[in-house]
Amino acid sequence: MTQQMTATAGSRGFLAEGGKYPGLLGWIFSTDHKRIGLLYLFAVLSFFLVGAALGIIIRLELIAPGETIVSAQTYNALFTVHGVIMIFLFIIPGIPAIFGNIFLPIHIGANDVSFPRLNLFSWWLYMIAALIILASLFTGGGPPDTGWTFYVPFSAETTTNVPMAVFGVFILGFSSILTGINFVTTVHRLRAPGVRWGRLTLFVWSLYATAWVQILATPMLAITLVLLILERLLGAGLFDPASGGDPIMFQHLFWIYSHPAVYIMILPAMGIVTEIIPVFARKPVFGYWAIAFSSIGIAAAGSLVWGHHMFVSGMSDTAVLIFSLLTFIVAIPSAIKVFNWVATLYKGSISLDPPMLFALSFIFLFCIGGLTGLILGAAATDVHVHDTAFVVGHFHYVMFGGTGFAFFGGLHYWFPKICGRMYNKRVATVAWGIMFAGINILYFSMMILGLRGMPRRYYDYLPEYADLNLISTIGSWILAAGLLLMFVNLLRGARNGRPAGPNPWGGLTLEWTLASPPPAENFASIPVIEHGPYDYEQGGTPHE
Amino acid sequence: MSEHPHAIVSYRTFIVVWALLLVLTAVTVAVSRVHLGALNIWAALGIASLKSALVIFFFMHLKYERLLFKLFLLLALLTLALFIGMTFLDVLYR
Amino acid sequence: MNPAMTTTTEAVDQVFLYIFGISVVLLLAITATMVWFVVRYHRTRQPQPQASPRSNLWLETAWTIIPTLIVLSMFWYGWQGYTTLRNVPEGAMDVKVSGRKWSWSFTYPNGRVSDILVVPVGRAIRLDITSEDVLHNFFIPAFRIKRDAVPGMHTYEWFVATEPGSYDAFCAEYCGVAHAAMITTIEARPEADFDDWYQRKYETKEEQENGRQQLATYGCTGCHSLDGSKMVGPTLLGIFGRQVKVTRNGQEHSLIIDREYLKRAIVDPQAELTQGYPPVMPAYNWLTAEELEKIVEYLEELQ
Amino acid sequence: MSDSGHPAPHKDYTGAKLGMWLFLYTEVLLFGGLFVLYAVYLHRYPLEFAAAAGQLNFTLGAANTVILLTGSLLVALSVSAIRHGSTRLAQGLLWGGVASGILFLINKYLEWSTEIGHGIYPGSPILEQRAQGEIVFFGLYYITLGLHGLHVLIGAVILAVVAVMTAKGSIHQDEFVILENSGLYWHLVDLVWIFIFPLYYLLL
Ligand code: HEA
Ligand code: HEA
Ligand code: HEC
Ligand code: CUA
Ligand SMILES: [Cu+2]
Repeated sequence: MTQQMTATAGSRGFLAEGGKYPGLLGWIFSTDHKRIGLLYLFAVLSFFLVGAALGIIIRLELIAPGETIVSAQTYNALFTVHGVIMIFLFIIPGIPAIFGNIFLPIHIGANDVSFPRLNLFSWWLYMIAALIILASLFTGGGPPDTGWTFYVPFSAETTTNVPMAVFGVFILGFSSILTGINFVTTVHRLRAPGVRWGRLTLFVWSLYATAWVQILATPMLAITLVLLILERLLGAGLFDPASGGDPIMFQHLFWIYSHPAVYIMILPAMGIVTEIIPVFARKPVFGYWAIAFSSIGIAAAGSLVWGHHMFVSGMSDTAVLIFSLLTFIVAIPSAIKVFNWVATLYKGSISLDPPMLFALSFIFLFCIGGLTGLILGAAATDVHVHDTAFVVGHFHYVMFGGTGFAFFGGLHYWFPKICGRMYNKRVATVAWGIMFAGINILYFSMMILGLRGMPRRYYDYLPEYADLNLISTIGSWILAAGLLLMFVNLLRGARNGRPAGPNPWGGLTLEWTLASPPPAENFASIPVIEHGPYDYEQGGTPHE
Repeated sequence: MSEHPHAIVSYRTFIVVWALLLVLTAVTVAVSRVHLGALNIWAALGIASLKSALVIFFFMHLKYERLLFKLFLLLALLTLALFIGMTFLDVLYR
Repeated sequence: MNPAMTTTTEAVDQVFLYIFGISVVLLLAITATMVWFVVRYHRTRQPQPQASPRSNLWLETAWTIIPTLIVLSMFWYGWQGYTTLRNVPEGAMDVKVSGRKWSWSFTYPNGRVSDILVVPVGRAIRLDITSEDVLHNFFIPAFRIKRDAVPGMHTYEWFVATEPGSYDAFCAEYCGVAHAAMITTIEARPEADFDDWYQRKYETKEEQENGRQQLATYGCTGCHSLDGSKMVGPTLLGIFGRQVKVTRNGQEHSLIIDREYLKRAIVDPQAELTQGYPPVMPAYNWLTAEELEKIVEYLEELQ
Repeated sequence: MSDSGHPAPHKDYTGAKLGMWLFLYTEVLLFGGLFVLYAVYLHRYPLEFAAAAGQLNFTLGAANTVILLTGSLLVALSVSAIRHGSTRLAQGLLWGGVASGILFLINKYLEWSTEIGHGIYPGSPILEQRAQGEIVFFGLYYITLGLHGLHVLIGAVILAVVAVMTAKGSIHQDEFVILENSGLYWHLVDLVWIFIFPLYYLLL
């Protein structure tokens, strides 16, 4: 393939050049998609740490029955803020805004996204929104205590600072929409010559599907939140039974966005896993089109199952029937993906470097999360486990075990590309092991608790639930330890790891043809692509 | 590769479309005055859709854009229709 | 009860076992294959990948069709179970459940109002649920039933207790600061016991009031709630005839609370400590006989 | 799809328009949420809705319809004008569009001030007395039309800016994508109104 090494290895590429202004300004006002991606990386990771710290505190409160370290009110604020931060500030923007921004243009042989200024603007929106949300904790009636779902009538009555937090989330919505618009346009308009749809990387396919969900579903969240704010400010009464409103309609509007949102969270993660596995198995991914279309399938079907969050809300039984059915349909494309990933390993040459470990454990953890999703999707069983710790277990498995692990996998996979240095692989492996153990102890015990009937959002519980809660809390410490180790290792790698070279893993996608870190202008001249991203047969033999 | 923007739409076309829109507005008002029961709302929506089609295809040049744009519009409208429709699975049978 | 009737518990558990079973098999199969491939084709054994097809129509169709059938069966089975939860058997007793921040109140057909749900064993109970303020959710884990309490709306669920005993009921829809304390008890009693509880004359409001007065003056209510919620000490609501575990000088005993026990528990609480509570109750040995009598009498009525 | 290729981003007209259309879809769904509620509550309170709608000022509503349609026409014409190279005409037409926006807002102001004068606004004591369906109707009415009014305002401002840019010459015969996109936005505002008008003013 005709690609020249711009910038000699060792040069600091876009980390040094680029940016009109010197120093920090050169970053926060740069329209370079790579710099914006890094800006997102730092912002998102900091908020993740905050949210995670809150998670640890939640677990501490639940270590024993009764009030252990925080009051009931504080606890309610804790899981609300934890949820809001993790969902809206960490996991939804996470992969698309960070790795999507940095690698989507490179994967399609472009020098930037279609609307670079819009891209920067969406980062600013993200930061402003984040500040508003943080401000809502210390102003007004104190931190919101509604749960991240903001259900009325409670959210319309509580005296805490709900409107401000909601407004913050509202702005985040627009940040997310702009990213989506940018990606769809970029994929349609800026593909380099020879990058047919059949030659897009599957990471790009997943981002493309995600972008559509962001565009079509997020406005629903926006209007829902506006209505909630107006309900509080004007008392419009649209959800207030006293004036003819219907509280359940709020739940419909909320989940019309928030269920598709869970596929905004998982699709890009699946994309990363689909990139990592072929590289470390040195094999073309099995069933390219099946994986590509299953991404579209998940996005499409996933937009029509929101009702499964409302099986016991008083919604009509007919709706339960249809939504339950559609929920199960979503499982099929996910199943296809899983099977294709496993099949890709067949007859490969597999090396268990840290990214691969994360990718493989993703499959395992996502399967647990997804299969428990089926128990939730079945009308009968959902009645029992709805709003219990079982649900909490389910979504931590898919979100942390799934998206979280894929995110960390991507971090370890692209780390050498982004900062030109390699972290200590052995330490990374140890950290992964600790996290893997921790996450299962932490969340599996929660699922059993749920089956035994412990409701969620309970700061206090009956004695019979004590044992498993203790185990779960211990798990959270293990997990925290692993995460700390991982972050420390990456930081040390970034500072004084050994130079990684342009292609440490032997990947064939375009980013590996560039120097590490990539030069500010990606491709000196737009490449002409002659083969697909996974053609290990034709592709030059991967070099160590 | 540079773009070839679509043909320029003549002033006349626009004015004709505008006239049509005004006529249709008059029609909706007229129809709303005769009582057709449940039909009224559907008639109103039908005419409104017709009007918006005119605006979209001519004023907004969709008629002259490539197929992709039309497909996307379809997708967006389909999505909205499904959101409303599936909400009624609950509302109708509760 | 008529044996034909499937209980809600059975209906749900069958579905659970079905889905859970299949899931475990799938999970193990997938993980095993994955691990096997990783070991078998590890780079140390396989320095170079072997040529193998990039896709296989038959295979991929197979693992599209088969999962489809599996999930559809899961769906249908789940729906069947759900219909059991929704179809209330004939002749069910209708109890009105009302949730408010943060307690439950139950109204029986004969107008009797209670803070705990006392039900006859083997008789289907239909709960007609609503809320006075925000969303709540009446959840009885033992019977696998759960339904939101929505203001301005009536939802329902049903269950049948096949065994006498007391079961927990939680509020399972977040409703504010005391959400976790919005707990009550279901007392399933044999038909006979239930009937005399049901028929027993219960005080009018004002009688209740001066009873409460007394307890307040003695300071009981500082540690005991009268509404079923748990404070420093166990609630006095429905205390009479409640089954408790106490520790009497070291050993555990389980007993049904009667007048005698009540007297002992008040005059010399430390002698028999109710499990799960701190031994902090002062001894009310200074009470005169008739004062004690009156208290116990009141506690007995406090159902 | 035949849309591959690699034009330098700022020259990519189709790309710019594609982006704009995508943005418009998000706007459609934003209002869509309100129409979901409208549909549901109309289904639940048909009579109350009709009764409440009867109290709206039909004439002003109709007038605003004509105004917006005309505004749309002017902006559509201005795109053709600029491409014919007749910049002045394009400018004039754009200012016409701005004017239509202002007229619309004036009408809205008159309409609302009288209604609020009658004590009909969300959460008002008088409204509280009404039937439930009516309270909901007016709630929706104020929110939907408020949001739409906001869009008219934004649209008018954008048109003004574009008009100035045209005067400055930064928009001209072969650099008009900004004008075209602003036009698209303005037409969307019109589109939404096309549905609002029958749903709120003609419900009898
Ligand atoms: C990353 C986010 C994510 C993902 C991917 C999913 C995926 C799924 N979720 Fe989950 N879900 C959440 C995040 C997510 N969820 C969150 C945050 C909540 C709680 C919200 C709140 O209330 O706070 C929630 C709640 C939730 C509920 C509501 C529970 C309740 O409150 O009562 C339901 C019910 O149906 C559900 C179902 C599913 C299903 C069926 C899938 C499916 O997509 C899973 C598909 C995957 C598999 C099936 C496994 C892999 C496939 C195989 C192993 C092959 C073999 C499988 C078969 C043959 C079937 N989820
Ligand atoms: C991506 C999403 C995400 C992630 C990653 C997490 C991560 C964690 N969450 Fe999560 N959680 C949610 C999303 C997420 N959560 C959501 C949406 C809810 C629902 C909220 C609601 O009900 O409204 C929820 C609710 C929720 C509950 C239920 C509360 C309740 O219902 O009563 C609990 C309880 O254990 C919990 C615990 C944790 C823990 C221990 C972690 C751990 O993974 C965190 C451990 C990781 C670390 C601690 C990082 C490592 C250490 C550092 C970074 C240094 C700084 C830390 C310290 C100083 C300790 N979360
Ligand atoms: C300082 C707090 C406190 C006060 C005041 C108090 N109690 Fe108690 N009470 C408790 C605790 C704690 C228990 C459970 C431990 C035990 O059995 O001693 C208890 C147990 C009981 C029991 C046995 C309940 C059971 O389920 O076994 C009865 C009956 C009782 N109290 C009645 C009273 C009455 C009547 C008064 C007032 C005249 C009163 N208590 C005042 C704390 C208190
Ligand atoms: Cu009531 Cu939670
Ligand atoms: Cu969901």
